[in-house]
Amino acid sequence: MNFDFSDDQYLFHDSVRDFLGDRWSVAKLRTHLEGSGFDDALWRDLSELGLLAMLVPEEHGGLGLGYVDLALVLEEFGRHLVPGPAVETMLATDIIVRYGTPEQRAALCPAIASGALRIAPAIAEVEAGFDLDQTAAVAVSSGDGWLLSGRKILVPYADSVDRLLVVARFGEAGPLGLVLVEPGRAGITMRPHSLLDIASRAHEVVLDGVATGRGDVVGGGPSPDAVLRLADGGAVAASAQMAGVAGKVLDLAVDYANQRIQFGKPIGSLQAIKHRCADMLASLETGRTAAYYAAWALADDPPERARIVSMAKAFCGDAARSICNEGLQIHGGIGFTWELDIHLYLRRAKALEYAFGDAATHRERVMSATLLEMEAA
Amino acid sequence: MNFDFSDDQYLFHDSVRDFLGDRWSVAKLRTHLEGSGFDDALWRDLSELGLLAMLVPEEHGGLGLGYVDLALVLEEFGRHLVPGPAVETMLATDIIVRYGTPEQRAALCPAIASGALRIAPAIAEVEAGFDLDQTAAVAVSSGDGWLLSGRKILVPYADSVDRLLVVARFGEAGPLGLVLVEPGRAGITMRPHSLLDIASRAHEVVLDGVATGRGDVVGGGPSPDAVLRLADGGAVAASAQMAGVAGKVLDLAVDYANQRIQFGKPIGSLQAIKHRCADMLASLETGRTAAYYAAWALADDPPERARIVSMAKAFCGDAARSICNEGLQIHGGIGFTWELDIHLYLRRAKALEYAFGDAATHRERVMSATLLEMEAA
Amino acid sequence: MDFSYSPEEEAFRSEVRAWIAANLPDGWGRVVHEPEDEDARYMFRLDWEKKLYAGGWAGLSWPKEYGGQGATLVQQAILAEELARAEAPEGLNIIGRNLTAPTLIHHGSEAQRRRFLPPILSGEEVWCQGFSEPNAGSDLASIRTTAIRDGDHFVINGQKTWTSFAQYAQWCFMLVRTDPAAPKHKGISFLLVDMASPGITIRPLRQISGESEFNETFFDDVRVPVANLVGGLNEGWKIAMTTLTYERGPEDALARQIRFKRDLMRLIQTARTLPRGRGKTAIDDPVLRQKLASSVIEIELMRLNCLRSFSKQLQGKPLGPESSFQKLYWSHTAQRMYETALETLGPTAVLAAGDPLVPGDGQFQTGFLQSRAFTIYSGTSEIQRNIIAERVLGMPR
Amino acid sequence: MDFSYSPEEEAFRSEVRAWIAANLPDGWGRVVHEPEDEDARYMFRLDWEKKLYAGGWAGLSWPKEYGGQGATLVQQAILAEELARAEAPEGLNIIGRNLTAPTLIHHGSEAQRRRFLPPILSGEEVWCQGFSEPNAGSDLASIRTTAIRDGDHFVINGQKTWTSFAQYAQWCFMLVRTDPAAPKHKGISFLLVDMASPGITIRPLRQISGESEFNETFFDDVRVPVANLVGGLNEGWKIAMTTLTYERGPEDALARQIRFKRDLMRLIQTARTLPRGRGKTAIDDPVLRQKLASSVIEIELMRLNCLRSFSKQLQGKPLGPESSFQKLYWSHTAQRMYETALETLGPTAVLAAGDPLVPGDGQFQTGFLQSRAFTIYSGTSEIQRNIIAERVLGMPR
Repeated sequence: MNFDFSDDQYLFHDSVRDFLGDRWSVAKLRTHLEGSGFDDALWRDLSELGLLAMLVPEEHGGLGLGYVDLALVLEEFGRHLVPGPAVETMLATDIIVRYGTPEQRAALCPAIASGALRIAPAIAEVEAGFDLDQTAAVAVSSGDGWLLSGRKILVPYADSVDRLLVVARFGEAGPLGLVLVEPGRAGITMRPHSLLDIASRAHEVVLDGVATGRGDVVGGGPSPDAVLRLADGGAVAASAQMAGVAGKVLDLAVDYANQRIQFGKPIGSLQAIKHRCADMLASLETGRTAAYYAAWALADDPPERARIVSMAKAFCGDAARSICNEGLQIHGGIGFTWELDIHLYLRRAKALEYAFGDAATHRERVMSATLLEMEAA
Repeated sequence: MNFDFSDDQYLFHDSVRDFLGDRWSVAKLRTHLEGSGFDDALWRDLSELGLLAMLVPEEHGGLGLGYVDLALVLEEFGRHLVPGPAVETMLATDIIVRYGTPEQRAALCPAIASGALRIAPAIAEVEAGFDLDQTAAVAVSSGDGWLLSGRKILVPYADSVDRLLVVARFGEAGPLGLVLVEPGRAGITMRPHSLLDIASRAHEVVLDGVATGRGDVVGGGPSPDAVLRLADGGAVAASAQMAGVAGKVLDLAVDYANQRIQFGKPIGSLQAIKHRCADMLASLETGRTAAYYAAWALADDPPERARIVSMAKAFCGDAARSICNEGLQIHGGIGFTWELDIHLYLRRAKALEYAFGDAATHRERVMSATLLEMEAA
Repeated sequence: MDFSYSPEEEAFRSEVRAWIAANLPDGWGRVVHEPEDEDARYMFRLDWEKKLYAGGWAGLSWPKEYGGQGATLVQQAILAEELARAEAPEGLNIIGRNLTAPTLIHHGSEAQRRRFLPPILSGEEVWCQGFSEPNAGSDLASIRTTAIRDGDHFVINGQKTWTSFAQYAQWCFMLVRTDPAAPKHKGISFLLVDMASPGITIRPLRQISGESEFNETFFDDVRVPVANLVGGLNEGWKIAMTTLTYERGPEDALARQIRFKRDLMRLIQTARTLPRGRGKTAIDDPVLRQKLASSVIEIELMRLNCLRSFSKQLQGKPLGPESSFQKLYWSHTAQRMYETALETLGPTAVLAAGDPLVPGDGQFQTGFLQSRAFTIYSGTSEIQRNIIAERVLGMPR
Repeated sequence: MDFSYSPEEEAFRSEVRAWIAANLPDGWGRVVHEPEDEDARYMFRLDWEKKLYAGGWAGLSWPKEYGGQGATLVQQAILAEELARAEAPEGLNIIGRNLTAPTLIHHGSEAQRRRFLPPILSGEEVWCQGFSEPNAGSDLASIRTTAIRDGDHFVINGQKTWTSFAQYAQWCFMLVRTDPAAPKHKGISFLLVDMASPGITIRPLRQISGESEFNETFFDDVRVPVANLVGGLNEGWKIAMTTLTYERGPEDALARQIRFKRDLMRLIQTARTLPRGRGKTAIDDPVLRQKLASSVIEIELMRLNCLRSFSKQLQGKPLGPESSFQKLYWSHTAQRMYETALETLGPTAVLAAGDPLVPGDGQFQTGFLQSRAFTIYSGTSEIQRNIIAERVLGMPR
């Protein structure tokens, strides 16, 4: 029983933090408000630092680490507004490592570890709300393989990745599974979304009878467990990033409040400001607790994984929302100017809040899981 | 278009306020924590002041007034924690005046106006939640009349009133209606509840085949509109009383904060306290707006009555809850002592919050009504 | 208490409705919309304002001697309701109508009123507000922009910020320090400044919503005739309080309420059609219905709070510090509504204007971003709470 | 990071579970309950505490030289979990175990530790806390109770309030003013007082829940040996900060978490059976489910916040001002839960203990009333926020 990170994990976190502090900045991110949004140099740097190899097994040239090792890194990504598709590639890596065939692992893992392969999950559909069971994309059996059709939205950096990891149903009312396809394969068209998070990119991707073979399907066939894990991984990654965004916003707010003079004293000495910051800290720290615990649940995979993951996504979503809103408020007038970075954090937090299910959806999942656990006890 | 009370209404309000200030007190209320809870002297005084005659038509010896005239009085009742069954008798009066047969009006109204007849509605049932449609009490046709059976809870002051106004279904799946019966009639048993609001009284009342005639039934037969109006009247009376309770609690909190010295100054000078009081004022004033508007809606009976009434019950319920909680918090340690009156306000507000439907129930009703209005537009 | 309208008022409503129907651009709201470009949009709004003036609807309840129509406040409210019902364009000269005018009516000289009020109504002169400075936001009384007397002129030097619509304005009312030696509230004066004066530089401030209605405005030896002083020398603070009371008051709130309610109704309409799988739409979700209902309640009560305040004013009771409660209430109410709007959109909450899949053309996302400023401008919520606690509840400083 | 248990720990768990099963009163929770009468209830709890001691479970993780068992914090947590699972009675000597003991371990002399710690564990000596005074609540450093040196005694005069369990306590630790001339934080000392000393008068304070665990305690020429001074003369404030840190810390929070979680699980069980008409029960209501889920999440995270803090302590990092965030968090979390409990009960929310129709014997109403004090005692939320802002976030006073 130990709820702390190891010395190695802290050391790794320090190196990531220092590295991002040196090599990445919101000013650089602002150069990507137009265009593909993909930063080649950052990708190369992340790859050299070994981040993309973290979840790859050692036998395939990776570090053989897990979600607990990733938690602090993801939080740091949130703090620094690191753009995709790094996190997305990590989510896909975890799935390929756990559910891929030996051939798939051997073919894909070394390329992921070296930074040569970028992957984006394609999950959401406009008609389905946040309910994966409502997935309409379908892989229809055809000869030795499947013809894949459907319309996915919010596919991150779809024009900058090498593979899409598509959630689809196998047969009209069949089980869910995951298919890996190159974005350029025949039958795939895409268009960029206009996004609230202006420093991110995502696309609407239409798949129209895309020919896929057994080798394209993760694990060689339907894999509903892999789909659930992909969604849970996304929820945990979003939670940890939200904790990072919120932590940064609290720091910005405290710094600003401590130096902004009104009425002859720093506004940080006024209870209206300082008490709010204290409440922000309490929800931030509890959010971090939730995100770390959920990372452990993904790594250890206990029977309560779904409940633990949803606890984090619901709590961190609410916490990040209120911390970003309050952080902007504490900045007063300059808080709502384009020049100040705070709106970029607010936008990112909002994107993460609605990614992989909103707080209400996850609260309902916590309730269902709790009732099942009570019945089982 | 005028959203204000008339000079007469303000004058009447002043006299009620002065009267209650002189003749009633929380100290007197505390003498009723045991026993029947009924205060003879107060009842006589209220009756002499003409309050029980307000809703009685002039032709029956009353003042012929309506809910708008009542709004400020009900608010004052909340401020002074006036105990039942005065408000309950007023709610019943409105129903008898509007839906009673001429014989019923002639028989009951003069007695009500003179203070000789006390009435308590019997509405709630333990299995029904807050849904009137789930009423199980039933009047089964028998000869010229009906046999009335059912189990009612939370019947206010059932052992101190002269009539119960019972909501029942006419026939197993029939329409709802209202029956007036003496609490002593054969087949009626009751027991006092143990209540969170220790300064109030209510009973569980069991009706077992109580023989009733056409003259006992309000309007002589089923009257679903009367039942709805009774519930709406109760919701408005509760809203106005909650505004009164909350207003008093805010006054107590501000007074205490202004005189309590900590750290060498009144705690009312600290933003943690004063900003909270400002928020309390904003929700109090909006709650009063809502309650007054709802009183008008009961008086004028526009097509949107249900929505307007439910807006008030939902908003005032939330406002009173938070104002009472915050008011207690501002009092610090003495706030949670039995000796201080504030818990009596908290308890009353809680009783009113859950009377005639809680906030969630009324929000749902607002939503349904809004959608219907949109379809009609 | 009476929320019904007289036959005369209903007749007036018919007249208004007919005029609007005849004068809105053909195809308004279906094929004709506000221009995308921000400058063009504001000029479009100004044109509409001028059209309203030409139709005799501007300053409906203002005194006739200043260009008004001498109508009742109820007629004024009916006009507002009908414009809202038709989803007519907004105006541009909001500051002139809502702030300059009542300030001059209370504190201006007769000459100032006659000179400045009519062109506000006609749309010939748009106004902007020069109060805040970079180091004087919540602490407004610490402004440093100076005005030094030189013959029959004041000479202004300094910087203002958050000067809304400065780029479209012909005139600016502003607070300047005229006695640096006096205690900070006592050395301030209230001046009317021609924006065409030499020495004024404007730099737009882009907001998080992408719009730029606010500006930084620099004053470099700007000369203003002494006749443009409102009230007495060094009496500007008291006058500013009047301006702020109107900025935060029920008239401003009611105009906003109409826009918020329009957005809320569009949101509910959107929720009725937004798919959520299994043949259900967003409006079928009981959890979401609770939040939408809260907004229905809160936005409707915003209107009624305004009416309650108007009724008091009609009885001759002046608008006082309690207007701060209106501002506090509506700003948080609106923020909650736009958060609920995003929750209603579900996965598509993260899209933005321009995406074919974003419900309501991205207006809810824009509204959300704009709403973050509601609790900051016109006095932050923290300032409103101070005012309410100290001046309404009598709590100590 | 590892939330699993070793085989040794699982074996320990079995041992604990067996002992509890064998030692709980026969029929506990079914036919045997805590006495209704408050005095009898506390004596019943003290008996249970003594039984735990006799079984070798008291002070499990304390050093052996002070009567402890030298077990690990994990074993301590397993014991707590198993007691919770069995819904075993609570103890009475909470202040002795959670506050007196760590304060003496940090600041007491070796003689004080050997004298006072063992009888805390054995339940022979129950403790109460004499900090607050009528005019020194949030502003604790302004206490006025004096202790004046007279030979080898201090003579105490003054009044304390909120002295929990004073009526059952053999000993009291208290703050007294020993140098009235010094600045207020500098003239305070920390004394251990025998409650049997002549001159002590206790008046119970009834709370809104009807219970009277708190008291006003009056000291009239009460003589205390100088040997009962903890730490140096006039160094009491620093010592009190240690006490408060433990009062607000994770150990206290974890014990509370177990009770809150028990109540929450009972609430959810209640919701599964509570009729809401049309064959549905409360748990079928999606709106209520959201609120219950929020409490499930918040209460579970309360436990994990504690574990995170324990893990830091295990690495030798001291418990600091961040314990204020635990107190702030749990108190509001619990208040929300009991509000949700009343919402769950629907119309029967307004009933109370003793009514045959009240679900859960009225425990939710009692819990609601008790919860109103959570954000006040052990330092109000306002005080915790000051501490967090100033001492954790480094914001200015």
